[in-house]
This record gives sequence, C-alpha cells and structure tokens, in this order.
Amino acid sequence: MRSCTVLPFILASLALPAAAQDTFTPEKLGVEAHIAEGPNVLVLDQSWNGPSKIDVLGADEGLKMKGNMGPGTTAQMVLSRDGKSLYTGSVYMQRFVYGPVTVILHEWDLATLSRKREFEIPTKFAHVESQPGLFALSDDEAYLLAQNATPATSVSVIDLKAEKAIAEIPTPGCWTAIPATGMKFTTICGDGTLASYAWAADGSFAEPKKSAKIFDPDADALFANPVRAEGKLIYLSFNGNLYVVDDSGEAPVLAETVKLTDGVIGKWAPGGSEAIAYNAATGKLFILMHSGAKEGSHKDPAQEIWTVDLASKKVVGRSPAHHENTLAVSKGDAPVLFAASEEGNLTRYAYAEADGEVTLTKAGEFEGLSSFPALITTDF
Amino acid sequence: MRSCTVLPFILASLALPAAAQDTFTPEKLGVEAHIAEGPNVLVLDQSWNGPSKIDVLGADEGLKMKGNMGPGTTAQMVLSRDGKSLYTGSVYMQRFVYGPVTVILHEWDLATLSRKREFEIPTKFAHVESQPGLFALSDDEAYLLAQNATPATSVSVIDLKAEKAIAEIPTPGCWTAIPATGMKFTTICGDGTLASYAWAADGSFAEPKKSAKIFDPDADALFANPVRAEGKLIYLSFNGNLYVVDDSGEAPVLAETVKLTDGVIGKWAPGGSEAIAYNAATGKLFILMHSGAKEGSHKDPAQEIWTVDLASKKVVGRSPAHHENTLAVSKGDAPVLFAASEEGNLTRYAYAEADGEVTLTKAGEFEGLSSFPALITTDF
Amino acid sequence: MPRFIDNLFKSIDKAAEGRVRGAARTHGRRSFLAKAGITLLGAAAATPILPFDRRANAATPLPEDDCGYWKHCALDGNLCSTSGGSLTTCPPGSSASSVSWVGTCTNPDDNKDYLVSYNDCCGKPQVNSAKFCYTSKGERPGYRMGLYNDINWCMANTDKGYHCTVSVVVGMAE
Amino acid sequence: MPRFIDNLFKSIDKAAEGRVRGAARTHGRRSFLAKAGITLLGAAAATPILPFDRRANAATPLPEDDCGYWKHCALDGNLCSTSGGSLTTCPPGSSASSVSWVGTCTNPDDNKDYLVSYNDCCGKPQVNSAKFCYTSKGERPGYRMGLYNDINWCMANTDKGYHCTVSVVVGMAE
Repeated sequence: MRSCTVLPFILASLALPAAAQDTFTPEKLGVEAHIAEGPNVLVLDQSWNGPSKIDVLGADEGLKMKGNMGPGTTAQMVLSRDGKSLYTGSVYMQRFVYGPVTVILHEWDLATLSRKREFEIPTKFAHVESQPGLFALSDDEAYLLAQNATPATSVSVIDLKAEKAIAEIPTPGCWTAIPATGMKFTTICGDGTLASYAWAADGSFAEPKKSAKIFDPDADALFANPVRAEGKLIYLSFNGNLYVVDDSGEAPVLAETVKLTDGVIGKWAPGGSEAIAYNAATGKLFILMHSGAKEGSHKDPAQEIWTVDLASKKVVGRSPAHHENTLAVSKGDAPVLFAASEEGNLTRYAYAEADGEVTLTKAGEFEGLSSFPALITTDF
Repeated sequence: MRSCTVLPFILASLALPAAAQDTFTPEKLGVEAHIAEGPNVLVLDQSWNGPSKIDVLGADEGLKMKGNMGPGTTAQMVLSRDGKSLYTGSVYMQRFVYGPVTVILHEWDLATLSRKREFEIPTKFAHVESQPGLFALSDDEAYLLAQNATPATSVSVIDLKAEKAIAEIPTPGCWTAIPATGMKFTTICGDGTLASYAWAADGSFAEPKKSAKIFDPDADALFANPVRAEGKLIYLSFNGNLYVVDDSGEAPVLAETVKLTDGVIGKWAPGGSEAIAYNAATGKLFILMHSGAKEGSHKDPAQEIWTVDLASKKVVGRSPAHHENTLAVSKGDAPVLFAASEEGNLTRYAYAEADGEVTLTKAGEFEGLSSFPALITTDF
Repeated sequence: MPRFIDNLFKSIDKAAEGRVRGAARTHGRRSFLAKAGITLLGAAAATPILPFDRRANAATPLPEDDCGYWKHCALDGNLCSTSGGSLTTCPPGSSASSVSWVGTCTNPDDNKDYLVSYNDCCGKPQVNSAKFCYTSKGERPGYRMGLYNDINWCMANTDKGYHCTVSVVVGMAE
Repeated sequence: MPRFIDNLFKSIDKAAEGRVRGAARTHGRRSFLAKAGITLLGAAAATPILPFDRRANAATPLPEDDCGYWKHCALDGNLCSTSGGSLTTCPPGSSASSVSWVGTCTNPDDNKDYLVSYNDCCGKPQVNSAKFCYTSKGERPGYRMGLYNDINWCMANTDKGYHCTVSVVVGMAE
C-alpha cells in the first residue's frame, strides 16, 4: 500500500477546526500495491459495447474479489505459463460504437493488476466471443497468435519482443490457432480437416500441412477449441465424441475417437462456449453436458459435469451442474473446477475420487459476478 | 426504407438450388429511413464506462421503442426547440477507461436518428450526471453552453455555426448555465446568490452581475436545475419551497418564495435528480415528492407527484408515483408526464383536471428501459 | 436457452429467454433466466423431452418478437424488431452489415426449410431493453464462418459497433 | 434508497441497495431494487418513519460493506472494499483521485461527527459485482463542489475512468 496525494482541493476549501485536528489521526488514502497472495481465478467479462473486464478472484471457497483489468471491446485473453502476465487483445473504436478501429495488445501484471505495456496489432483482429484458440501464446511464449476475421480468416503472428505482427498467415476456411511444439500451430477447417502451419522468426511461413478428413462438420461437428493432453489435442464433438489428434508430425493425424454417450439414456451431449477442460495431474477431462440434445443445442447450459478418465476412456463421474456454459480447471494434483453461467454466476467445484468414481461438489459460488462471463482461466 | 447490399459474402458461399429460387421471392434487407411519425419521448441512459444511449420512444401509451443514439461516456443532451436536432456532449477516453480525453459535441437528427455532425469541444467538460443546466442552448439557439469542472467551474460558450468554443467563462463557486434572454445565462452559486453572465459574439464576456443572497445552501439548499415559467426561473428547495427568480434584469432578483409543505403532515419533501417540471399551457408545476424527509433524502425516489398551480401557488394535486427520481412533462395543452426510476423503468402519466384538482394517472410503462435513466425530454 | 423449453414460457415471454451477447444486459432478463435456469434443470430431468418440431405443429404461431419465432432459429443477438427496426430492417441511423451468417429454418406454415440471413445492424450501442435471442440450429464454429453466430458481423462495415440483428428470408433451402 | 429503510433490509444486504451510478449494473441489485421499491412505498405509507439516528443506537454495528456503515453517509458510488480495495485503499492497478468530495458523518461509537473524504479510484472499469451505495447526508449540488457526489472525481487524474469510491476519515467536524 503506497500513500497518495491527499485532497489538496478539498482540504483547502474546508476550514478544519485546528483544535480537533490536534487530537485526531486522520486515515490515509492509498492504493493497494498488489493483490492478496494465493491462487487466483480470472474471469473475462466480455463486452460488445465499451470496456471488457477481467475479474480476478481468490481461488478458494470464498472467491474474494481482488480487482479487475479493463481492456476494450470483444476482448480475448491468455495467461502466461508462469501466471504472471495476462495478455489481452481488444478492439477500440474511436467513438466506442463507430469510427476508426484500433486493436491493442495489453500485457498486464497479474500481481499488481497494472498495465505493463500496450501496443497496436493488426485491425483485422476478429470481433468475436472469447475463446482460447483465438488468442494464444506460442510454445516458447515469444509469439502471440491472434485470430483475424474480415470475415476471411487469417492468423497474425505477433512478436512480443518486437511488439509487432511479423506475419499474417491466411487460413481460409479454418478457425483458431492452437500452439503446437515449436513455431507451429494447428487449426480446424470447415472441410473436416485440420491443418498445421509453421512460421519462422523472419515472418516467413510455410504452406499448410493438411490432415486427411477427420470429422464431419454436418453430422458430428467439433467444438473449435480443443484441450491439449499428453501432447495430443482432444476435440469434443457436438454429439459427445472425443477426437484425439496428434499434431506432432508434419500434418495432424487422427489418433483415436472415443464415444462418451453410447448406452446412456436421455440424449446427453456437450454444450457451451468452453465445454471441455483437462487436468493433467489426474488425467481427467471434464465436460459440460445437457440432456435432450438435438441439432442446435450445442450451446445449451449444463445440467451435469461429466468426468472422463483419459487413460481408460471411460466416464468416471457425473455430477450436477448449475446452468454453466463455460468451464475451466486448475493445473495441480487437486483439481478445482470453475464454471460460469449465462446469468453471470461463477460456481467452484471441489474434486474427490473414491473407488474409481469422481465426484464434483459445489464448494463456492459468486452470484452476479459478470454480465457476460466468456472465458475462465486459473494461475495454479 | 432503403434497400441495401445483400450478403455478397454469404450468397457466394452457399449453393442455392436454382429451381427453388425461381418460385421464391426473397425478403429484402433494409434500414429504416426514419422513425415512425408521432410525438416522442427521449430518455438518456447515461453510462460512466463506455457509450451512453438516448432511447427514443413513441410518446403514446404504448411507449414503442423507435431506436437510439449513441454518444460517449457521461453524456449530456439538449433538444432544439423545434424538436428536430438533439445535441449531445460526451467524453471519449482513448482506452475507454483511461488515456487522453476527447469531448465531442454531436448533432443528431431526431427524425432519422443519424449523426448530422460532430466536433470537439474543450476537454474541461464536466463528467457528471446529466442535467439540463449543464448543457443548454442559448435563447437564439446559436450557442451551446457547456458546463466545465476541473473541479474548478467554468462555462464554455460554443458557437454552433463556427463549431468551436468562443469563450470559457469562469464561474467560480457556481454551477449550471441557464439560458436567459439574449446572450446571457444565469447560474447558481454556493454563497446563496445567483449570477448573470453575458457574452458577445466575439467571445468577450462581462463581469458577472451577482444577486443579493437568495437562499441558504445549508438550511434550505436549492436543486441546481430550475424550470423557466412565465419568463422567470423557479428553483425548488430541498425543504419543498419554490424560489421564483427574475433574471431579466442586470442581476437576478428573488421575486417570491412559496412554501408547498406548510401544514402537510408526513414530512414531505422533493427528491430526485430532476424533481421538477413545468407545463406552460396549463401553468402547472409537477414535483417528485417523498415523505419522511430529512437531511440527505433529497435524492430519494418519489412516492407522490404533486401538482402546483403557478397562478394560485397552491398544491392542486397529489398522485401516486412509482419510485421515480427523474421527471419531464410535454409542452402542449394536454400535458403528458414521463418519469424514470432508479430501476430503469419509465412511467407515463395522463393528466386530468376536474373541480380545480389535478389527477395524474399511470397510463403506460416501459419496464427495464434503461440502466441509468438520467434525463428525459419530449419533442411535443 | 434450449428451444424445447420455449414452450414452457410462452406466457411469460416478456421476460425473455436467451444468453447475453455482448455487453451488460437488462436485469429483468437475467434475473428471470437465473430463476428459469434452476427450474428448468428440474423440469428437464423430470419431464419427457418435447419433440423438436412441436412448435411447428402448434395451433397458434409465435409472435415475431418471440425467440421461438421460426425465422429466428439460429439467431444470436438482439432482435432489431425490438430495437427500432423490424424483422428485416435495421433501426434508423444504423447500417446493415455487408456480410452475414445464414440459418436454415423450417416455416411451420408450409413445413419447408428456408435460408435466413442474419445481418447485424451496426454503428450504434445495443438497446438496453431489446429482446435477446440465442438459438443455434445449424450453427457451426468459425471454421464454417457463414454459419457462425458468435462473431460480430459488423466486422466488414465502416462502423463496427454491434446494435442488433435482423432475420431476412433470402431463399429456400431446397 | 433512503437510509431509514436500510434497517428493513439488513438481513438481505447481499442484494444491496442503492441507485446506479454510471454504467450498467448487475441484474441482481436492480431486480431487488425494483421489488424493494414497490414494497417500500407501501411500507413508508403504512409505518411510522424510523428516527434518523436509529442505526447509531443499534446494538450491532453494520459491516463495512453495508451502505449504512457510518463512514458511507454521503457516498455515491461502488464500494472499493467490494472492488479489490478496502475502506481506504483503491484496488490494485487503479489510481486514487487527486480531488474528492467530503461528507460529515456521525460515528455511532462516540457519537461525534467526522469529515470523510470520498475519493474515487480511477482508470479501470467498474466491477460488475461491486456494492453500490447512494447516500447523500450533507450532499449539495455542484455549486458546493466539495460536497457534491454526482460528479466523477477522477476528473483531475490522468486516467479518468470511474472505478470505485473509498471512505477516508480525514478529520473531526468540530
């Protein structure tokens, strides 16, 4: 807490009785130098008119509000691996809802919720609901991959040191840029393929390496944002299937598919904006699920969260959800889940495993947190 | 309704069966050229982060939404006397909540809800809740008077033809600029006086002409925004007294005071942001009133709307209110009142007079209209 | 909100269904949703799933400002008809998006499928009280951009602020 | 919301009282208010007016995040203590306003009047879930600028976006 200029304007204009002042110790106005210690959960409250906000909350049951960061419209975010820097990309229109557009990449210091730096990135930046695959750090965190849409799609490769885009890689018919090992990313395409794109430090980039057809965008479309588990990408389909993709070679290859809902009654399917999360320490996938699924229900809020054991490829838990459509899980051995609902509520879930079955139990809630909680991440 | 470019991007990417197209007449995308005819009520929904909005509604019982206009943060508004042009002043921060400030004066065409022009005005412009006395057209509508606060107060005189401020008139200790006859305005000051300021077309301005002490800002403070009735200014006090001020001469003069609550039980007092409105055709004042008044209750929402007959200086009506704190009345012979609540609801009241008593009856409501309805005006 | 639930709420349609797209929404809608959400979890578990085409066979057609109205089958946004425009026209002073996404919706009158262009209207702030709809029949992620409804289709206009969305029938699906 | 009503709502304080200052507010608060408003009109008409100093004599002091807490007697804004800061500190990454307004509030512990400086914290958007308070004891219009609470006191800072407000006791009133 640092002290601060105190009220020159007011104190000059009020005649404080001198006698009283002698016996009284005034409080000091200050600014918190940093957020309270402890693990954090970050919730992006995305706005389409005016500023977006990233709320930072203590990750324990109390979900204490620690403060926010305020980028522009249709913000995207990604946290550095060490949890220290939050990068956001967002749109500034000169007159808020019209006029020339500037797109700003901010680097924020999580410990102090302050701006470390900001610079312009290309204005083709997509104005779109927040998703991890639209704004991601490269494997070595030297580059940031920013999705463009005009609506023709491309990916800007932003050199964070040089503070500028070094390449705009056209990705026609494809969406997202999921960092792969090295200077390479994987994207998912409307023809049912995935493609690998590589770039070099000088801004040059190679022709894409396309997979064979992996999925059917009509019959069993994939959610665009996968999780990475054991080096592979796991995509979730609208019908509740997992598509495990190996993108370590030249072109992506479908390694395996897993059906999650076979033999389950009630027409269950995944739904939401970020419907899948993965905790590496336990090898568990978590998926937002709803019953009565049909064409068009793929964004419906969750009635249950299913836990899938990646090793056995089996559903090992079904726990009640609370109408959420965005999910995240912490990284550690004792997973903590955070899920946000369309109503702006954040629910925290504790994880317990017994006799091979996983139970998620509501252990914390923040009602009315956000207007539009679009994306959640944790620093632990 | 004018037709519009139709979907080049999409139609090119979808193969429409030619046969079906032969038998089908597509609908046409368009833009409404103008709002539906009829009288309007305008409600300023003021934002302190991002864009403010002015909602335009049909003034009849249906309160049909006709569209909006979108200026910047902490917007002020004033409608031209002919009801055709809406002027707004608002703040644009480069990064929405930080960075360099631009203040923009917009002229909007009410019939088409479109921008006619915009230009910069001085950045000292006050960031403050909307009030009529902070952004007003001069008597001849050639100038706009914009309140500044840094927090030192001054008034910018903006030449609407030249599209620039021609003067910044210091008004220390005073607030609002209420247009008087000619190139002159009246302001209310913290020492209990009112002052008249005159300016000239070349931007020069005279020393203020101060009134005698008119009110006691401690014991019976005045709401800063008066109404003009029969050439005089009528200020309302926190205790429910009217102060009638003649500002037609060199310096303002207190003409008369009227006590409204003498002999009334229940400790009634005015409350709200815009607690008083005047309809010239009927000679009636309307005031938002609450009971149980005390120091600090001067912004409390209304329990009743009182009607005061200006000629007799008597309360001639007390009608139930609906928690409003902002009031406006139409200009015509058959007054229509509009009042907005802190909850964002707009209530419309019909006026009836019988046997010398005025009854206001709720006749129309728009629930959930606004986030922060700060000011209401009508074009009829 | 799932479409099959709409029927349950016809009578309280004023409170609106749907998810927030973009900035802060009205409390009424959100509060309603919060309650509805809880109720619906129970309802969905306890009652049989309504058939997908139930509305198509309903005796009374839904009003145009209802999110269940057939032309809105894949609309993520504020209805322009509640923002000063109409089903097919942008509100005055806004501009229609030059690009759009398309849904394929079944007209309950003839049971035929039509292509509906969802154009955004641009350059103005959202109307606070606008009816917000969020339906996604046939909707696909950004890799099928022309079917994608989570993006601001004002992106190619000079003025890019999102205002509201129209539902324009532009063709027959087959 | 009038202060004398606060007592009625202590038990449901989470839903918060107050009026919106600035931008869109959370639905929960607003919806509650809408209901409370209706209830209160009735209550105010039917019940005797509570004495002004009732809270000062209450057995249990109010918590700091309650709008009725004594230091908040003339506060129009979001409590920084619910925005990542405290009663006297701005949330991390924001800046304290270099100018402020002042209220005179009675401390129920010693029944003395204190000067409270209400500084705004600046340069960040409002926290959606922040507790909003709107009390106006001793508040006056802009002609008494130092007592005025309807203006953005971030006006003299480099970064002027309104974030939240602190209540700092800076002196005794006499």
